[in-house]
Amino acid sequence: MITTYREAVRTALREALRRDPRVFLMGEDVGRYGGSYGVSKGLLDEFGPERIRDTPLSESTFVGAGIGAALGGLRPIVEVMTVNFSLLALDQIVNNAATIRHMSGGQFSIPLGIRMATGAGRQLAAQHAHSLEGWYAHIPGIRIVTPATLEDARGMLWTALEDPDPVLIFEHQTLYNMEGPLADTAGAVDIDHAAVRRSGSDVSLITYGGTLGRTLQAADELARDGVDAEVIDLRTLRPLDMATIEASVKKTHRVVIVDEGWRSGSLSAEISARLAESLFYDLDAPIARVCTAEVPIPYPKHLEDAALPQTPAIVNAARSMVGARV
Amino acid sequence: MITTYREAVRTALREALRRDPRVFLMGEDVGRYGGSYGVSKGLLDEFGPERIRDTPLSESTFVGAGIGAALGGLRPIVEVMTVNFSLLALDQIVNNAATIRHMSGGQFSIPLGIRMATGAGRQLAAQHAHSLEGWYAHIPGIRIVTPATLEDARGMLWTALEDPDPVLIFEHQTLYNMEGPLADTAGAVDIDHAAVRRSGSDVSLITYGGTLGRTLQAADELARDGVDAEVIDLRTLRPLDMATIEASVKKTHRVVIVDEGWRSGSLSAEISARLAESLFYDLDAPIARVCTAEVPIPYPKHLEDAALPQTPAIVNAARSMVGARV
Amino acid sequence: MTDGVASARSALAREHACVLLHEMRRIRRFEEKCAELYSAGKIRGFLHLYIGEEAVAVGAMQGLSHEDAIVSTYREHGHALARGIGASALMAEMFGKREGCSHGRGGSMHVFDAATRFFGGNAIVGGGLPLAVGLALADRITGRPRMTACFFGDGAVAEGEFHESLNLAALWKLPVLFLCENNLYAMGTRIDRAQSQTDLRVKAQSYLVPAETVDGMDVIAVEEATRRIADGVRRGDGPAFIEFRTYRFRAHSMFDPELYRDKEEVERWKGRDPIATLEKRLKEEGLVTDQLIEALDVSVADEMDEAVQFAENGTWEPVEDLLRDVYTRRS
Amino acid sequence: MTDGVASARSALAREHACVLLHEMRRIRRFEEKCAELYSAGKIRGFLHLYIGEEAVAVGAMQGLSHEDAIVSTYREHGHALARGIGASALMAEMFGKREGCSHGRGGSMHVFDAATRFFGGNAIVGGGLPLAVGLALADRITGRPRMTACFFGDGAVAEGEFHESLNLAALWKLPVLFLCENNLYAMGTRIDRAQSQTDLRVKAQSYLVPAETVDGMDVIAVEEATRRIADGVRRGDGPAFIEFRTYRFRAHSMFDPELYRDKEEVERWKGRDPIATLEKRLKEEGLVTDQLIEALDVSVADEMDEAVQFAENGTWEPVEDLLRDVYTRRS
Ligand SMILES: Cc1ncc(C[n+]2csc(CCOP(=O)(O)OP(=O)(O)O)c2C)c(N)n1
Ligand SMILES: Cc1ncc(C[n+]2csc(CCOP(=O)(O)OP(=O)(O)O)c2C)c(N)n1
Ligand SMILES: [Mg+2]
Ligand SMILES: [Mg+2]
Repeated sequence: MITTYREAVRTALREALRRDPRVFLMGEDVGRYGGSYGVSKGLLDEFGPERIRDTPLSESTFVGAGIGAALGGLRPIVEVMTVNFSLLALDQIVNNAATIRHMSGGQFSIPLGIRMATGAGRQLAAQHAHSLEGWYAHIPGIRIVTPATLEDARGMLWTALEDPDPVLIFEHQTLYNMEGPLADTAGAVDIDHAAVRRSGSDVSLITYGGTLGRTLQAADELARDGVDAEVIDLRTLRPLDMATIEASVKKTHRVVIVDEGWRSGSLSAEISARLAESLFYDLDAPIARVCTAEVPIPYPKHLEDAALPQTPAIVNAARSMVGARV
Repeated sequence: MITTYREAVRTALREALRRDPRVFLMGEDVGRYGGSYGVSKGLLDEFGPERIRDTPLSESTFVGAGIGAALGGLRPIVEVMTVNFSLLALDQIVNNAATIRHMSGGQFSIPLGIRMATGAGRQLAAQHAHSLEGWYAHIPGIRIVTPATLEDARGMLWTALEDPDPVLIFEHQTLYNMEGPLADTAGAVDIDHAAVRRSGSDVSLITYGGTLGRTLQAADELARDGVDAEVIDLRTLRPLDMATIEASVKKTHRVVIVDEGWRSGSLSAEISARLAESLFYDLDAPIARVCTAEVPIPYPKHLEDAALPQTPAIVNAARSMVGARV
Repeated sequence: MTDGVASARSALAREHACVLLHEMRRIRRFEEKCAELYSAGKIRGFLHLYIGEEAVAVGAMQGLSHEDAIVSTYREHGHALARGIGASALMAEMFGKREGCSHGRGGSMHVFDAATRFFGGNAIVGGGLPLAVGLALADRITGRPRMTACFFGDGAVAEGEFHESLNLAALWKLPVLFLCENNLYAMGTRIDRAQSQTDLRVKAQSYLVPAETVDGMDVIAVEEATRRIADGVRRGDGPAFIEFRTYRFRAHSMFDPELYRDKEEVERWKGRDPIATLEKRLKEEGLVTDQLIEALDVSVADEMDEAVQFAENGTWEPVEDLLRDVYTRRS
Repeated sequence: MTDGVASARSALAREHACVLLHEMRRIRRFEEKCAELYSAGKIRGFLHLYIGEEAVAVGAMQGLSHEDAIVSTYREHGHALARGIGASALMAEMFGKREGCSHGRGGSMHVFDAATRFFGGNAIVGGGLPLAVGLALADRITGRPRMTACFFGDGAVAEGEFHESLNLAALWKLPVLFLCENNLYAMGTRIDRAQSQTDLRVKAQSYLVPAETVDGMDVIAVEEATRRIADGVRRGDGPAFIEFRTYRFRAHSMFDPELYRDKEEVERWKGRDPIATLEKRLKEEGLVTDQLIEALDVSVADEMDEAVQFAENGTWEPVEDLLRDVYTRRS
């Protein structure tokens, strides 16, 4: 079956709502409008306004209410329209969702899914183009997942809802229209492991979310030059699946990390630091990072493009590293 | 003159208020209460309620009002009582303070100082013990400083206020009672450079803020073992002064980074990644990081201590590295 | 009314009055102990005493049902005790021992208890209101006839979350009872320096949430109002708001030099001590005797001594368990 | 009143009415062009049209002084034009050209202009309110007799920052004029599905902020109310709030399928088109003629064609300048 990422998320939502009466969806314009990205279109008709809840513009409170509803025994899915607005709810996420289990000595868990669109690439300018999923991954107590494929868009939600702890699901804005085949039997997928999306032996390209496509493209280009790149899709940013990453690096001895976060303090730094700790003597070249330039995202296309990690930069980083081998 | 860190900050505030009529201070309980940490005691009497403004509990709005007042030509100092509450104001900081200059094409600057207490160590438990200054350092458009000495507590504020852009000043909770000599002539200090607080040749211990003291202690202990440690105080977390760090590492070839942030995604990762990029072939051993354990800070002292970077862990990290040399 | 009924009623009334008195004295004594133990270094971190405000916790909890959920603040020892969390488990929590009701992880500001549906102690002012809205939403969606009571201070009313939470609860007609403990100060900031409109009822009413002001120094008035209003909330009338006028007799926390208020003001309010007031009234009405009060005192003192002993005897969690309870499943 | 004075007055009135009409038509035409240019791919990102709401921007700006500051939203083309930002600089901004009023960096949602004290376009709903409070605070502290006008939508009223900002402005008696453009919807959410209390005046009044509701389809009423109320705010009466009842004729943005409202509702409101209404009224009063309107039309069309040409001819900032304007001093 050919489907889109948008439809895959919608199917995941529909299935969760059908399967478990404790599941409900709330957020701005998820109901009558059908979701800012059209993801939840039709769900209001099928499940009614008790379970598909349009909220007022009150990010802090409806995210906090999701935490409370999870404490109250439900399995809420909260949609924060985009990561940009989630800053208004950050206190609830960091000070409540991430801490209540711990502060209560394990008495209360918070089985909550928070979905949000993330990323740049649509000329939405500085306040609507943040990529903060890697930044969120700093916080203990929450889990961060970043579906980059149709399978994951379809399958991560259910697993996240079965997780007894809060899971933040970041859907990259530019992926919703991505189209491709998806098995009719597609369903829940694990959210513990990174995936090798392309196997190779010369260099490990590590990425996630919105930049997976460009990274795979870069691998194709590299292949034309005779460079055999392995592409790792992190899938889950917290906790990181270091075993998969390390297995790859032990094979290739070279690493390029591609991360749409601003370079300084992005998740790419953490991965680089960890690899330098665990595989220092396995690395044949300094780890390279291809990240977003340290600038609020500008509106014009040529500047936005220049700010974001693009295929040629990935190719160049890998190529110069492999060149260094010779 | 013997003074405390608290008094040094107060003197800096007083001087700024005297020197520039555009300066005013606002925040929760900065006036009648004298500041949650007693920092602003006496200022209300001297400068009156127009310039020393007690605000309601409305973090997002009084931080945003600071941004607005800066746009309106003033030089506000906003005190957010602690970094823990600053999450409520994060939207204003990230989406307005950090972006307006850029989004306006350089028409407007925001000469704003935001002070907050940070850090753990006082058994205040999970919601009152965050160390997020390194996390804030991810955001382009703001500057982050972390005074760790009396000189810097006294001198950074004025320089921050002269900076045309927003500067976040993080004062570690445990430093306010720190006592020591401060020259009567002490005044403004630069906020561009890291400082070598102890010179050494065997290993570079890189830290900032609340952990400077423990790092210097570790250096003393190491000296007793014949290990000559250099201690770098970053002072400014964004932008990082890589030149000073690199000069040290070129000399010592070994690095321990001490950071009170949770390990994953802490600033220590960024420094490690950068050094691995720029000085890959200069490093004699993997970079070590001594950070906070990935747990919301527990209340009991023994667990809080165990979670935070302590002197013995720093000593051990450095020692095993220097051992690795032989 | 026959004599028999009348005397049964008065026996009931006496019994209930004694419960109220007892509960308030328990809180008072517990916290006096805490203050001592803080000076002794047994309790650390922040300690916010509730002394002077006991009538609110006790009256309100009496008016609620065991099925209801409670969301509280960092000034929650009174709420916790009145709700039925044992003094020993609470004191062990203050010490940070693993026998504490939050396993020692939370301390004074983070009292949690699943058995009594006590959803914490929250150290972020206003941070509990959205949680209460969500707990109520869960009950609403599942059709359970219970409600959530949410305590917060006058200071919290200025936070954006107050606004958002009252609106959402009213919009969705959720069973939340907002209980505002107006003790006139948020740390050192008097309410008229924090709120343009100091009549907090007006604020609640602006969301079409019915609101009342109740004398928070009068435990019987607190109980009556809470019970009456909570019944409506539980029945599905939508959220409600009660402002309790009260006063904290002690400093905001153990670090507060109290520069911001007059000694006389404090003394004036101490003249309205909710415990002394109730005692006086009960004595005047002949409902209790000095002996009975003395007996109460002794039992309370014993209970709290035992609680302290329990906490002293409690154990420290081993350091190896540091990473416990960050996630439910450990990966 | 002599005939001379009367005729002078009527000349003035006509002239002013023509200004209002002209300004509204400029906005309408500008945005119609924008819609075309969006389809043509010249404008990208989000584009929120103001069509139908022009009377609010035009009337309000007429009532303000050049000294006042403006804080706006992502739906701000009307505010920008009415404030005096040139159509060419604005259109160049829509294109992302460096001749744009924000140097091309901001685009449709981030129009800034220091010369007219236009402090942006803000794409975070409610995000501008605290800025307005701060701008007013600066004026208050320096004693300058000017004020800040802050535009926001009905949706923003639900955000915590609305609550905090109204309270702070009222508490400190700051010169802020809160201008709420109530077009009944926040994206697809009708006001009664977002607010428990849909009379927004009541909300503002709960902070003791004086509030009025004005017909936002009647430019003359908007101007009159704004001028009158702004004068008080500037004079030091403290903040004020005006709710303008208006309606957006177009979709929320270029991506909106408009599933949430009836065609008839839209048509009904289109029957109250502020431009057609004013034209009709002026014609009936004999203040303008068809010819004059045609002449206006031609001049507006020419202006906007020129603006588009200007934007087309504008230049792209070189990629080497990518890191410009992140910091003022570059280190
Ligand atoms: C969001 C936030 N801001 C500031 C603080 C610091 N603080 C702790 S208690 C308090 C005063 C709260 O006053 P109120 O709500 O009236 O409760 P009370 O302490 O009087 O019971 C403040 C400012 C905090 N804990 N959280
Ligand atoms: C904090 C935040 N949440 C959500 C959004 C997405 N969003 C953009 S406009 C809008 C509706 C705002 O409605 P209103 O305030 O009534 O203004 P209008 O668009 O009607 O002019 C929403 C939900 C946003 N930009 N900011
Ligand atoms: Mg209070
Ligand atoms: Mg609207």
